Amino acid sequence: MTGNLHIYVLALPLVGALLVNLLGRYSLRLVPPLVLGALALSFAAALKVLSGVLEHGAFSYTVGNWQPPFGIELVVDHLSALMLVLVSAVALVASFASLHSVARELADRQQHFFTLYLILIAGLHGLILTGDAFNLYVLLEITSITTYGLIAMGRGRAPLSSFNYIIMGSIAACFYLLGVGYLYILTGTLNMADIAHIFPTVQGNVAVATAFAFMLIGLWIKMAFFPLHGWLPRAYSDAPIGTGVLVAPLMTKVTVYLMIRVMFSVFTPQYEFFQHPGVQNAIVWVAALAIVCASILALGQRDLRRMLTYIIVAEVGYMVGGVWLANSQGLTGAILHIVNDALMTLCLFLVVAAIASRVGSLHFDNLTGLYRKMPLTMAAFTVGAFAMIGVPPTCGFYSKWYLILGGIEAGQWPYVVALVFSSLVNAVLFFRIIEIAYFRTEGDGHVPLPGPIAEAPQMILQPLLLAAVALILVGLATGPLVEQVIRVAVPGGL
Amino acid sequence: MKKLAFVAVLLTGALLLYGTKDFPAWGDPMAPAAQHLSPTYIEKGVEQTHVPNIVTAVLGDYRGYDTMFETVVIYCAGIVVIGALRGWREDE
Amino acid sequence: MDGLMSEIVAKYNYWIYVILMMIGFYAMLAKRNLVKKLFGLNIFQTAIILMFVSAGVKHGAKIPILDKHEVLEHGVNVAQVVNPLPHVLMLTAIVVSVSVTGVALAILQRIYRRYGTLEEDEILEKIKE
Amino acid sequence: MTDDQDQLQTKAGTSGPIVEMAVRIMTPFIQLFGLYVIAHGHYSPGGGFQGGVILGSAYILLGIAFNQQIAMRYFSERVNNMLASGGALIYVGTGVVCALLGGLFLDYSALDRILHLGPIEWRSMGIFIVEVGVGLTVMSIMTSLFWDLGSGGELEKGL
Repeated sequence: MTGNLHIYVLALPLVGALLVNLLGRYSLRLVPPLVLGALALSFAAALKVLSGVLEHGAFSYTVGNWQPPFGIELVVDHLSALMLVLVSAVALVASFASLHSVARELADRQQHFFTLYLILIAGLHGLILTGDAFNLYVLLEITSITTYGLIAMGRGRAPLSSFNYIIMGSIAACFYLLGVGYLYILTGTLNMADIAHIFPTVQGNVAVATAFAFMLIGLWIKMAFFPLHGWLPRAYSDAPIGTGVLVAPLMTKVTVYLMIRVMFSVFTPQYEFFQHPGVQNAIVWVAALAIVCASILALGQRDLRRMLTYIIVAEVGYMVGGVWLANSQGLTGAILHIVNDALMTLCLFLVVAAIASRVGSLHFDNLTGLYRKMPLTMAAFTVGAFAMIGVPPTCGFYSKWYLILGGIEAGQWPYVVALVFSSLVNAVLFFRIIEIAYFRTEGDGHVPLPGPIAEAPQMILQPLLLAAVALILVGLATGPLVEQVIRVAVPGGL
Repeated sequence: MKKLAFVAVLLTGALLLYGTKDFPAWGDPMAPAAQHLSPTYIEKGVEQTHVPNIVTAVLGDYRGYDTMFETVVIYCAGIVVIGALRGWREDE
Repeated sequence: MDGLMSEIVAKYNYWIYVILMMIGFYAMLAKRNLVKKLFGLNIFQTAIILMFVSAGVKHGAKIPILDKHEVLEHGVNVAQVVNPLPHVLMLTAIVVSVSVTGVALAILQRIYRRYGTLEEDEILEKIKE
Repeated sequence: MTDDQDQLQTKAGTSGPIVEMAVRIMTPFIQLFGLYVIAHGHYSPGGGFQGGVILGSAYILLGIAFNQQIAMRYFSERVNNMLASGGALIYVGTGVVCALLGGLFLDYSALDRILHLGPIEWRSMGIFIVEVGVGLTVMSIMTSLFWDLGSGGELEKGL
C-alpha cells in the first residue's frame, strides 16, 4: 500500500481532472473542492514519499510488475522526491489564485480550464518520476499540449503566441524523440538505467554524440535557454493570469530537472564534461551570455509581466550554467536554485495576479502609489524582489552563493561575472518598481488609478503571503535542505 | 531569414546522416534493436499475457503506462479544442 | 565513392527519413504561412515515424502476430518475427501528432477569425497598426 | 408536410438521395467493424485506437452526408463528453484499482483478487478493458474534434 504512494501523487490529479470535466458541467460549484482536494491529497502523499525516501533511501518501481528493461520503470530518489514535493506544493498554492482569477476571466469554461490544469500537474509529476526515455517524451507532450491550451484560452494575442509555442515546442519534442530513436537503434533499449548500463560499449560512436546533442537541444528549447528562448516571453505574458501562476514557476524548472536526469542517468559526467572540455566550456560561456542578454532585455520592458518572463529566461541561464560547471558545488547550486526559483517566480506571479485583479493593467505607469492601497501585496512583492536580487535572509542568496562558489572552483570567471551582473540588473529592475509603487504619488503628473483600489482578494492574498514567508523559511532552512537532500542527490563522479 | 533556415536545416540533416554512420544496415537481424529487448517480448509475450498479437501485448501491458498517457494526450486535445474554440466568437 | 554508395544502399531508409525531415523542418522554419508551418510539422513527425519503424525491420521476417497454441507448445523462432517495440512506440507518436495537429488547427481558426489572414507578415502588420 | 418541414428536409439533404441512402446503410456496418477491430485486437491488427477511430468515422460520415445537427441527434455533445471522460477514467481507474488491491499500478494480475481467472488470463482481460476505455475516448474525441473544427466552435450552426 505504501509502496504505491508516489503513484497516488500522480493519479490523484489525473482522476481529479476527469471528474472535474464530468461533474463541472452540471455544477461549477463542484470545481474548486475537486481541484483543491485532489491537489491537497497529492501534496500530502508527496510529503510522505519524501519522508519515506529520507528514511529508507531511494527505490525504483516498475509499472505493471514487469522486470525493469521490459516494463516502464519509475525512479524515486532524493532528487525526484524533492521535486515532487516542490511541484505539488507550488501547484496547490497557485491553484487558489487560479481558481479566483479564472472564475472572473473565463467563467463559462472553468471546467475545461481546470481539467487541463490538473492534467498538466499530473504530467509534471510523471516527468519527475519516469525512468524511461520514451515515456519522458509522451509526458513532455502531455505537459506541452495542456500548456498550449491553457495559453490559448487567453484573449487578444494569446492564440498567436500559443501557435508559436506549438511550433517551437513540437520541434523540441521531435528533436528529443530523434535522440531517443538514435539511442534505441544503438542500444536496443529505452530504459534509462539500462541505456546507462550499455553506454560504455557504444560510448565512442558518432551516433551517441548526435543523440546526446539532439536530446539536449530539444530540452533547451523547452526550457527557453537563451538563443532558443524566443517563444517564452510572449507565451507567458499573453496567457490568462490563472495559467501564468502555474506554468511560469514550474515548466522551465521541471525541464531543467529533466536535463539533469538525462545527463546523469542516461549519459555519464565523464562523457559529457571531461572527454570534450571544449564543449563544456562553450556551454558555460553560452549560459553566461544568456544571463547577460536576458537581463538586458528585461531592462527594456515597461510591463511587469513581460519583465518577469525575461527574468525567467535569465534564471534558466543560471541553472544550465550551474549544471555544466562540472563540479558538485555548481550542481548543488543549480538544484537548490530550481527549488528557490520556483518559489520566487510563484511569489512574483501571485503578485501579478493580485495587481491584475485590482488594477487590471500591469504597465509600470499604473503601479503608481500602489503600496498605500495594497500594502500587504507590495510587502510580499518586496520580499520576492529581494529573493530575486539575492539579499541574504531570503533563499535566493544561498543558491547564488553556491553557484558563485562553483564558478570560482571551476575557474569560469565569465559565468561568475554574469551572475553578479545579473544580480545588479535585478536590483535596478526591482528598485525601479519599488520606487514607482512606494515613492511616486499621483500628484506628480501621473494618471491616477481608476476607481477605488483595495487590498487583493483573500483567495490571492493568503497564498501570496504564504509564498513570501516560504521564501524566507526556505532560505533559513537551506543548511538542512542541502545536507540531507541535495548532497545525497548529487551523483557521483564529480 | 530563408537562407538562415536553409543552412540550419542542412546542418541538422547532415548531423543526423553523419550519426547513421554507426548504425547497423537496414533489416539486419543482428542489430541491437532486434537483439536486446524484442526477443524477450516475442518469446515470452504470449506465455506471459496470453495475447497472440504482440504489439497489443506490449502496448496494453508491458508499456501500458505509456498508453495510459497516450489516451490522456488525445483527451487533452479534445478538451483544448473545446476550451479554445467553442463559444469564442461573441467575445472577440 | 564506392564506400559511400554501398553505405547509402545499406541504409537508404535513413537517407529517405533525413530528406523528409529536412523538408518538414524547412517548412517550419522558413514558410511564412502558418498552415504551411503546421504541414511542415506533420511531415517532420512522419519522418520520425519512418525512422523508428524502419529500425524495427528484419529481413525475411513476418508481422508480430503469432498463433497462441502453437507458440505455447513449440515456442517461436525470433528471427522470423519483426521487432514489435518500434510499432508500439510509433502508435503513441502518431496519436500525439494527431492531437497536436488538432490543437493547432483550432488555434489557427481563432487566429484567422481575429486577423482575417494566416500569413505571418500580414498578421504582424495588423498587430502593429 | 408543411412548408417549414419541407425546407428542413431539403436543407438536410445536401448531398443527394443516393449518398444519403448509402450512408444510412453503411453506418451500422462501419460501427460493427469498429467494434470488431477493438474486440479482435488480441488476435489481429487492431485495438482501441484503430477501432475508436473507425467508430468515430461513422459519426463523421453522418455529419458529412447529412449535416452536423442530424449527426448530433445520434451522438449528443453531452454523451460525447461523458464517454470521453469515462473512457479515460476506465483506463486510469483500472490502474488505480490494481494499486488499491495491493498490486503495482496497472498490474492487471492483481485483479485476480476480485474474480479468480488466473493472473495471466487477467492480464489478457486487463488489456481488453483498457482497450475498450481507449476506444471510447478516441471515438468521442475524434468526433468532437471534427464537430468543433468543422463548425468553428459553434455546434448549432455546423458545417
